[in-house]
Amino acid sequence: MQPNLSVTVGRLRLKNPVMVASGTFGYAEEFADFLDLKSLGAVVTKTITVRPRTGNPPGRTCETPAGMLNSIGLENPGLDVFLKEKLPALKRIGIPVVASIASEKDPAEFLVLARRLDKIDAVAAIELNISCPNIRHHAASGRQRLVSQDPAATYALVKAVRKATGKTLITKLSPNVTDIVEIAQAARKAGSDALSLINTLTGMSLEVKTRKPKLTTGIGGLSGPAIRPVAVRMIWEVRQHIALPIVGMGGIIDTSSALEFLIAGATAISVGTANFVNPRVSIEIVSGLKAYLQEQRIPDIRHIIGRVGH
Amino acid sequence: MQPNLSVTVGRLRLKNPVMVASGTFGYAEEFADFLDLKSLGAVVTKTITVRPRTGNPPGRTCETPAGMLNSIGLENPGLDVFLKEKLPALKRIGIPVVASIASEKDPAEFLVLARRLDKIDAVAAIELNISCPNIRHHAASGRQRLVSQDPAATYALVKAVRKATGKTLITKLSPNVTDIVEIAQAARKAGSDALSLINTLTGMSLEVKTRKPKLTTGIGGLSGPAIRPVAVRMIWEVRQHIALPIVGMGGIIDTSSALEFLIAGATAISVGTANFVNPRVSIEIVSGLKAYLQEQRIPDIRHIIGRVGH
Amino acid sequence: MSAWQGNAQILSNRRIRGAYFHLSVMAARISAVAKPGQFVMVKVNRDGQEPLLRRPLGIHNAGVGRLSLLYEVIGKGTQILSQRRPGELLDIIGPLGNGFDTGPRMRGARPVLVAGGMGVAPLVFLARKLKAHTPLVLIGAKTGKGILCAEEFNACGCRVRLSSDDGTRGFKGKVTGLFKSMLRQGKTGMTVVYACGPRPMLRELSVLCRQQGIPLQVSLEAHMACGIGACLGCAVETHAGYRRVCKDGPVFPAAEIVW
Amino acid sequence: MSAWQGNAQILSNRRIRGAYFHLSVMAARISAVAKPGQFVMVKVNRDGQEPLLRRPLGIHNAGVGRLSLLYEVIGKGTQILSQRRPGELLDIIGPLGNGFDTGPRMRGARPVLVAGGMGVAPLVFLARKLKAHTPLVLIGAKTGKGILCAEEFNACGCRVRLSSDDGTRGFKGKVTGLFKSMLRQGKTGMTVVYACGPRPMLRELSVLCRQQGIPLQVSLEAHMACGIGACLGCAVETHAGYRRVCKDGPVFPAAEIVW
Ligand SMILES: Cc1cc2nc3c(=O)[nH]c(=O)nc-3n(C[C@H](O)[C@H](O)[C@H](O)COP(=O)(O)OP(=O)(O)OC[C@H]3O[C@@H](n4cnc5c(N)ncnc54)[C@H](O)[C@@H]3O)c2cc1C
Ligand SMILES: Cc1cc2nc3c(=O)[nH]c(=O)nc-3n(C[C@H](O)[C@H](O)[C@H](O)COP(=O)(O)OP(=O)(O)OC[C@H]3O[C@@H](n4cnc5c(N)ncnc54)[C@H](O)[C@@H]3O)c2cc1C
Ligand SMILES: Cc1cc2nc3c(=O)[nH]c(=O)nc-3n(C[C@H](O)[C@H](O)[C@H](O)COP(=O)(O)O)c2cc1C
Ligand SMILES: Cc1cc2nc3c(=O)[nH]c(=O)nc-3n(C[C@H](O)[C@H](O)[C@H](O)COP(=O)(O)O)c2cc1C
Ligand code: FES
Ligand code: FES
Repeated sequence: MQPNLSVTVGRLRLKNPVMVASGTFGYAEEFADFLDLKSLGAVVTKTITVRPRTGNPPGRTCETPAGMLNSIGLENPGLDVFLKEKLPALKRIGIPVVASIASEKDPAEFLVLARRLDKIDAVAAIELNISCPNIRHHAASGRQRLVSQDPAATYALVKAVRKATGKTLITKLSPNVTDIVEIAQAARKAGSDALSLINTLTGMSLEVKTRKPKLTTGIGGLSGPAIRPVAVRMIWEVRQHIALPIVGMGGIIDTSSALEFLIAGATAISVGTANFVNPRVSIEIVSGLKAYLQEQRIPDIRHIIGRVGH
Repeated sequence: MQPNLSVTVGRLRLKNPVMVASGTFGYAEEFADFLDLKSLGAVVTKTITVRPRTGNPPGRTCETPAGMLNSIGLENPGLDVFLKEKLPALKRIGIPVVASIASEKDPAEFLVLARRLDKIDAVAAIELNISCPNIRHHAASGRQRLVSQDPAATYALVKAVRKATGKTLITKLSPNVTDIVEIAQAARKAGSDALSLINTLTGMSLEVKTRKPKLTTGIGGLSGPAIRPVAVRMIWEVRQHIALPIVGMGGIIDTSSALEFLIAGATAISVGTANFVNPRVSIEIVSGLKAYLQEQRIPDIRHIIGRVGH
Repeated sequence: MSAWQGNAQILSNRRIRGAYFHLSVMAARISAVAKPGQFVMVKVNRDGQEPLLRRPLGIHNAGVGRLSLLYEVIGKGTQILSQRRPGELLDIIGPLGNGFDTGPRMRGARPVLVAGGMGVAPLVFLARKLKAHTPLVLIGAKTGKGILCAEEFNACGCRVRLSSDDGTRGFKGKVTGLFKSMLRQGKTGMTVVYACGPRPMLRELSVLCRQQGIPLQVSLEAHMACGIGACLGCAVETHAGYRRVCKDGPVFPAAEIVW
Repeated sequence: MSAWQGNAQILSNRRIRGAYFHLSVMAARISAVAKPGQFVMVKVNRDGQEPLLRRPLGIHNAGVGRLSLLYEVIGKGTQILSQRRPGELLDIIGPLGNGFDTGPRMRGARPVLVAGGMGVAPLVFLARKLKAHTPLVLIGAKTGKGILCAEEFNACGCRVRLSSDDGTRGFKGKVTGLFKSMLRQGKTGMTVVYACGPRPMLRELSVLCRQQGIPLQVSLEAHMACGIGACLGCAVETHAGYRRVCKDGPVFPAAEIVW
């Protein structure tokens, strides 16, 4: 039996549900030595901003129990260089390229990015990173917030971007919220085609000897297996209430953990931190999912999506 | 050199800053075989409700990467039985007893509990558990929320309890919020003497073979080392803005991780999940802290509290 | 009856066959007071968080200064345990739980021990204790290869009957089927039954024993975070409400359990 | 120059002295193409998340089919690595990074290699490569016991000078002090300096070499999550902006670095 592995996220058709998460796969070329890139369902780029960003000062990563913290600060060469120097190689892989975008200060930058990318065939979909914990967008009640920590801001932003592009829009949400469903709802109402869940949890780690934060910026984003239960819960919660396909991520390290996300309600999954540990893990998961379906005699991966047993 | 280990949380004087977290130390008697209970700074009871609670159906715990999920559902014998059968033994230990309390449905139950406990000498302080993820208190915007997920509800509740008791009030907050500082602020304004940070993160884990949640209730509370970076971050954040002593917890497993919390800004720490792994860990941390201060020639533990280096 | 936590030196840790291992440690403080049906909580890795929690394992036997465990490798924890070597120290807590009731009413008793799969582990210790009563022991497993400890029971003077689901050894079928056929033969004269094994087996036994009016004690399993009664994670529903398998059990009169 | 990921069989893994270990693996795909100054990313535990990330280790030597690493046990990861045994498989990725520039301009060069502490690790491989130039090697450590590989350098025909902070072996003081005294003696005729060691040492060398107009190449360290250029975690500030230590380095011309 050749089970069907293909899924659809918005108008994005993936030959299998395995993607790689923004910021954890470079621009794919870094992985060319290790795997056949075209076996992947799709590739998501490092988040791109209009202007080049140098990123945060070094001391950008550290290890934590079953996870890691990062504070890269969205280092990227900016839109123009991305289009000229990175996109052509990405395009040659022959799989859908999802461009992750963010604004630095002014949300209007999202529109600039979306309009430019809208015209580019090699870009299959756009992921709105409104949840990078290393960049704070606007202040409410005197306190700093991310766009994706505020339903109204999320709605307004997604709505505006929606008007700027006809491409599949995937809104990537922050788990650092009281009610993920409320934010997901706002993104759906504003016209997002899909959701990416989850970005990193905000965390901090101190070096006891020096009493200094291990990251130079103090706080950063927690990723890896440690956060998996939070990710699975949020995906399951959102799936109960919001009729949008979900790209699930957060601590996926093998076929079994990928299945956990699909069963919880993710239509596709993204491998993040695990790429650093095992650069081949994403395609190992592709084969693993296929083997699982064959073993279980399930003809179609879609038959397990969101099918939590009781 | 005999360094000073004693700290003050509200009017609660602790001979050392090491407490044990609610729900992870039973009523202390379970640990009597393993350690000299009176070496602890204080003991916090399992959360008590007015009426006895049977708790959630079995399938209450499971393991996760560097952590665990629980969904005990606040099983406890109720206030009367607690006072009659559990408190006398707790009192005999000779260290401060912090009574953790929660309401089941009606927040007014908090007042019943607080008024009764207020008159009991053996209770040194009251911890308000407004953050148990296994119990949802009230609905806002049609969605269920915990009291500690809503600044106004937190304010109102703490204010009411404040009037009901003169004992040291420690409000225990949920990390499942967009802005922990906002909630901490509400608790402070309402008259809380201190804060406990953090309760568990809400999480879920699925058994891939059966496709069922590992916990019968589906979702539960994530604890253990996995959540430590989130806890340290929240304690540090709150410490920057709110002038209240903090009891820090979330993944403390040894002296080094305990120090991380103190340096981040906790005046005292609570050991939770680690008690299950090593029942003696709390007193090992007491000795470890003392040894650390001696080694570093720091005469007073208070000299490191909140002293994050740059 | 107090529990001890400490580092027990591993004397041996060897594969019996397939995924089954026998581990023996020096743990005088535990073996001196252990009762059949009690268990220990084992930290399989020296320290570290993978896995984080201890693993509950029944006391398979307790000799002078020594304790032995019998376990099946089924996941990460038991896998790591199986790689620990003699001479190393194993962090264990025990003895925990109540153990089987072999109290005063045992005079003249004709006990039957029923083991399903790994359920044999704690019953060997029990059989030794009940030696004077020459217990009848029924051991069931999926296949003949899964039947463990028949010799140990024989060595205790027990009468041993076997069953395997696939009929490769002994009675063909479930051990409950074997039990039923023994009942039908009517010659056992059993006065008390002790059982350990999968829950469906215990449930069926509880029905059979109730019908026959024979007291049945079952050793239950539950996911355990602490094993010492503190976390309330290992709840089992009884007619008197939830009870902790680790502290109020793991052995319960079958009649108390809500099956 | 492409990198390989795979399981390399451990040939030997032995303590040299104190916390220093020498590990040798079969890794033909790496050793065949490795250049001095490149490194590998090692998964110290077979699988599992404690620790989660790989550990970067410089290539100490590369022979036919073989690769050797020299490491100091400083934390959990290197501790676990030190317990791996011959015959086991070690998951490694390499060769990674750019390596030292020993390019065309080396004709007639009189290279000096400066190692601080564990900085000797990658310099032995470099010394072998530069053998024809009989490099001068300066090795510094905190104490005489911390001075490693002097014999290996001697065996490559290098002239070796030692220093220890406490004076227990060689020059008393920092290796940069030794370097300065060599400069003062003025007899080295050095044309290029390669250095690996703690950042303060490299910083001081960069000042000295700039003053003397001698090109200096430094091998840097940074916390690495991926080691392959993907995470952007290992940034180092250069005069042309941040660069990735793992991909654009670990070797940089000292003049490019913002010290
Ligand atoms: C009181 C008691 C006595 C036991 N005695 C024995 C014995 O003598 N020999 C033996 O082989 N096994 C025994 N078990 C079962 C044994 O605890 C599990 O097989 C073991 O914990 C599996 O761990 P793992 O990491 O290999 O498996 P995993 O499946 O990776 O474990 C994941 C988690 O589930 C828990 N778990 C898995 N299976 C069980 C189970 N059946 N019961 C409780 N928790 C489980 C583990 O402890 C762990 O927390 C006993 C269980 C209990 C409760
Ligand atoms: C390019 C490069 C080459 C290296 N070559 C060698 C070598 O040949 N021999 C050797 O002994 N050491 C070398 N190191 C340092 C080595 O990587 C660390 O000592 C090792 O990672 C420590 O791991 P641990 O788990 O034992 O220590 P821990 O302190 O427990 O590690 C915690 C985290 O910090 C990281 N870390 C700790 N120290 C360093 C460090 N100095 N540089 C980078 N990351 C660090 C670890 O990788 C880990 O992620 C090199 C480092 C780099 C970047
Ligand atoms: C080093 C690093 C860099 C990241 N950069 C980005 C980014 O640029 N844009 C983004 O949307 N998410 C970024 N993320 C978040 C991941 O895409 C992913 O959402 C998160 O890490 C959770 O998945 P994981 O646990 O599998 O890593 C980054 C994560 C890591 C670890
Ligand atoms: C099994 C279990 C039961 C708990 N019960 C309670 C409780 O009754 N009341 C409460 O306030 N917190 C309870 N908690 C939360 C802990 O007190 C603590 O806040 C949390 O576990 C984080 O700390 P840790 O990571 O050290 O365990 C419980 C945690 C666990 C693991
Ligand atoms: S396992 Fe914790 S109470 Fe039984
Ligand atoms: S370590 Fe990831 S880019 Fe260098």
